[in-house]
Amino acid sequence: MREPEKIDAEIIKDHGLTVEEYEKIKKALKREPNFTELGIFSVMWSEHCSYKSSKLILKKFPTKGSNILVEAGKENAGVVDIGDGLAVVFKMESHNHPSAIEPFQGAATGVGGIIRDIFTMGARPVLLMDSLRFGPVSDPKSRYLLRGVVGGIAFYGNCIGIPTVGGETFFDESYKGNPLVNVLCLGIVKKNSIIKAKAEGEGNTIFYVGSSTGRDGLGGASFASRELTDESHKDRPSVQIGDPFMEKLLLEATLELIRTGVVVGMQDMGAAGLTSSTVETASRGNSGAQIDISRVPRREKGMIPYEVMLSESQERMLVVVKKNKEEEAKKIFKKWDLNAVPIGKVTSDGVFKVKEGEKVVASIPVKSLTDDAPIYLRERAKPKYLEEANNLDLSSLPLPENIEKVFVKILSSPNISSKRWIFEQYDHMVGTNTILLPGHDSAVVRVKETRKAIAVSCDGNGRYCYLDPYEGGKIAVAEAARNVVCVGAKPLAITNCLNFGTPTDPEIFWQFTKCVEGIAIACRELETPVTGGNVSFYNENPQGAIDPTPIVGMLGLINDFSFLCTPWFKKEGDLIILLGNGEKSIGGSEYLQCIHQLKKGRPPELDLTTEKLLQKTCLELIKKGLVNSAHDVSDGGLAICLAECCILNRENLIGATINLERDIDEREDILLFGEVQSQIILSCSPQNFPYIEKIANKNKISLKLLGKVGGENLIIKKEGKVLISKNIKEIHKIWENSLVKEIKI
Amino acid sequence: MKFGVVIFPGSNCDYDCWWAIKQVTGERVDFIWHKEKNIENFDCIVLPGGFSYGDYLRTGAIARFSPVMRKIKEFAQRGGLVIGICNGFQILLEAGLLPGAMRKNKNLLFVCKYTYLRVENCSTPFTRLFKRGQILRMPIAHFEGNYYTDQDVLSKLKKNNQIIFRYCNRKGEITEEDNPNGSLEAIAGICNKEKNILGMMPHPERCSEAILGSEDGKIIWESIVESLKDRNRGKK
Amino acid sequence: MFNAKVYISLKEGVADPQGATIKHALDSLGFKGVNEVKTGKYFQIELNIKNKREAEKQIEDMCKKILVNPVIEKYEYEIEEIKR
Amino acid sequence: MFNAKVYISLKEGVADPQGATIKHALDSLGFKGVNEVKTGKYFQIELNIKNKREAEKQIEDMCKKILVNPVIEKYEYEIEEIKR
Ligand SMILES: Nc1ncnc2c1ncn2[C@@H]1O[C@H](COP(=O)(O)OP(=O)(O)O)[C@@H](O)[C@H]1O
Ligand SMILES: [Mg+2]
Repeated sequence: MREPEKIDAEIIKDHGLTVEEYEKIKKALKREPNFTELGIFSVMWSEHCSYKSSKLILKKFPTKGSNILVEAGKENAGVVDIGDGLAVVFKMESHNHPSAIEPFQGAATGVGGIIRDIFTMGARPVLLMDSLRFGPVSDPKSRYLLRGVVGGIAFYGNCIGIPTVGGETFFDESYKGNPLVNVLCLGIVKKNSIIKAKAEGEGNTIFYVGSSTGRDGLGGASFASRELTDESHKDRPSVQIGDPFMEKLLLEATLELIRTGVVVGMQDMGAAGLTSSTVETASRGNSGAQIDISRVPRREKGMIPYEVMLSESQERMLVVVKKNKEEEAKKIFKKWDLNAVPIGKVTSDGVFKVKEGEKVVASIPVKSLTDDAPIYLRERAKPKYLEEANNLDLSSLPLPENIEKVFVKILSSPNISSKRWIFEQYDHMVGTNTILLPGHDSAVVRVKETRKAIAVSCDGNGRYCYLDPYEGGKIAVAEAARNVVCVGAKPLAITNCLNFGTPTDPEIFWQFTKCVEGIAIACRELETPVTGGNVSFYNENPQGAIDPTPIVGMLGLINDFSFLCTPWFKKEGDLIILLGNGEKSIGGSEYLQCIHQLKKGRPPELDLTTEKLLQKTCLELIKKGLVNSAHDVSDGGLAICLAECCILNRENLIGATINLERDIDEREDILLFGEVQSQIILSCSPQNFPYIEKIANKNKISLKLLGKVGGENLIIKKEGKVLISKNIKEIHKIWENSLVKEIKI
Repeated sequence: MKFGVVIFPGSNCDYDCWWAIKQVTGERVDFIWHKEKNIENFDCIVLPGGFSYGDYLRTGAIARFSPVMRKIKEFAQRGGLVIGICNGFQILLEAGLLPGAMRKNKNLLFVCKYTYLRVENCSTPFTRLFKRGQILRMPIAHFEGNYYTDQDVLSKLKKNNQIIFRYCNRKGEITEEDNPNGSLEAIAGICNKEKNILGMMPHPERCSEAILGSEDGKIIWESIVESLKDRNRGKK
Repeated sequence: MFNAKVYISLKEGVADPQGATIKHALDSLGFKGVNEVKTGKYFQIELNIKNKREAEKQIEDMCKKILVNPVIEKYEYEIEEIKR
Repeated sequence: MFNAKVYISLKEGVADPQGATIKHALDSLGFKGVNEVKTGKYFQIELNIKNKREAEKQIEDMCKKILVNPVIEKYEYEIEEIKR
């Protein structure tokens, strides 16, 4: 690349800066910026780094809590106290656009990035989860993306040796061409060895550590802050390649280095690479920083300062080391065969100064890049599609002639059927902590040398959010919490990844605001503060924006893992109980989409007070050892939930007979496949039933006896009339093989 | 009695092995950095799973040149017990300590899941507490576990009872369907002629505690301890 | 009949961590003067086609459609007639 | 300076599931007359060595020692001088 002679209107526009923003830059510098400085401003002020459109809205989130050690936004990830002197660091991040262009490497580097966010805080990463969205599996391009993304996650996570213990996958027309790849990483750290992403203490040394710098990912942050177009493939040279082996060395070296006590602060070079890591650490430390980029290890010849500062080459970090301790640090990096070069010093003048040898190539007040970045309150307008979309006329929907056929069709829908083809490609056992393997309500990982276990669930329903972003946002939190409750964990806090279209479109921004408000209220009610997250805008393909898709990652804690609860039925003769009594709805349901090809109506309603009581009740029952299984009713409704209870344990399939007595007026399709909130299916031995009833009554949670575990069939009757009667081996086979079959076409 | 777990750059089951051996045997377990040249004081050396050198080039191809490998060769020649698990097995193959090579899994995908294994030989120091034909439940996690060797070597392996584990189904039958990676004759683990070097793709350290869903891996660690005890008694 | 040899390598500027690791291994094994190692893929495809032009068209098509990931890879090929 | 191109492929008789899969994919994409697909690896190694003989010796050595697994793989290479 060559430096342009003069900065003109064209160049400013190409950097995604408005005329007003450019004026603001001039004011901050009290002069015209040079090309390198313009580049630095453009990435730091990009949506991706500055959160300029979302910042004001995200303030609605509750962030405080008695066990929150580091609040959202203060560091690269939130920190939650789990007792025993330990804390959990966790965060979720998106890599949607890179994965649309190059699914394998895009997803792989997404995994690499979020892992660095965790271990640079001093935590050892113990689990990964992935939340994925694709266009329909019937579309060859979507299958190509699915294979690539799953392969990339597997490549990176398996090699570095962090188990991918669960996730979720959903297929819908709206994600065609713009898949979502959200990855969560969780690490554990001793409370007293948390490392901050801060550069402070004049004279301390700034180290560049890891891979050398190339032109890859140039301008990635601004790329993520733009819509995908048919031209996007021309952005190709910016594709980054993941190197999980290098990252493994970085991980081990970093944790070893932290134990020596010479580290002042540390940050990963993620989006906007060297620029953002230096600027953000200096800003948090209220310091300045001076670096000499002639010392930066380079992979390519002839790179200009602009390119070095904006490169997003992977597997690089910035480490601030106490002065006079440099040799100690170097020794450890050398042991792990890593590049580690002192490139500069922390200063006290609040200026970010970049030199190349003796020549100053950029000099910018740090705060002008961070705290003083532009912030916007974007226009909002209720989307016009809603009125039509919310209006579902039930009487126009024909009742299915053969309800059992409908059951089989839903069971084999890619959204419902087993995701084994995906999670068997992930090493989900490395670390020997995974005590509940993937395929269940939550992933559960024990904490060695304690009796504790951590449960995590990722949830978000784009269809619900499309039909009602506020309810959809609430439901994402409630469902994630319910999922960790079902394994016996107490929900503690969330992280999130908010995936939306273009924020300057008032209808999109309205969706965004409503979703955030929904998440916020649910987090308040359920007392699970938001510890951090990530916003991904500009998720659009030529056909329009994706459905609004906020993903919630819920952290739950089990104090004694001998009380782990699993979702599958266990014993012949156990009673099957429905806990909770929400209002069923077929609006936005899998049934409506799969059978009637409609995305209409209203999502199920969620009453947060009831939800909280339900979760409290379920936890109490599990902790008292009164139930043998717990599984929440979600996608696909009651019939699918019951089927899952029968087949989730492959080694021991077991049938059930259900008699639905009430709900007489309800249509059979709603009864079986209507979706609902605040309901959990439990099973228990008959002698425990009275105690369970007592506890439910005390907590004012409704409870219904549905039937009995046993036999070789799943039989669902309504007032004695058989609606479904099917062999569980067959049910299992259909559920287990449907997705694989479609992928392998 | 002392176990040593080698750490290569990119090993990632090192700590898991350390933990499992410690939990099961209570014996001393130390880590051995791959550049270490002194392994005199160990009784059993474990080459753990993972992705040494990222599995770049070929699995195990670069790790076999680590300085510690020459020492391990000598250690094995003296009759010391060496067990290579997953990537450790692949390194033993590349280093020529065991015969054969690994190819990509038949379905060309990484696979992580529980498998069933049949114990084919229980008169080795690693398997002496099993019963011949015993069926085990043990997880695998690899991309290249598709064992291959030519007919010549295969007949030698058979003749010397060097095939230790085979993949099978719940009932112990060897079927195409239950062979998770396409391995020749469903081979999951082999040892050398002298029976003091074992290589296996399944992970015993991942099933050495009840909380993890299977304890079948425990028996391997216990067998090793038994064998070492016998040997030490012999010495005295 | 033709035999096509297809060589696929990474485009300029695309990082090659595998190549870098192999170079490092060669250095430490004592090989001198290794400037760079680049990794790639190699396919041999046997085509039962009469006409060389047609065979070339086929291979070009295969590269574009399936063998090569054009986002990060480039390719070359050679085609030879095989006489039986 | 020399540039070596090293081609590694599977020995005769060693099954090549990846090749079979690609062949299958080509067939189903409608490519006609594909008899066989064999997969392999391709390395380009830049050597800062003056003498071609010496370069050849080095590459031969690298193949024997580390680049190739003789149990399942075979190799060929070409060496060209690069002028700067
Ligand atoms: N992309 C994925 N990666 C790993 N595991 C997955 C993935 N998608 C789905 N799964 C597994 O399948 C299970 C079922 O998913 P889901 O239907 O979303 O569960 P729930 O409705 O209880 O939240 C998940 O708990 C997870 O373990
Ligand atoms: Mg659930």
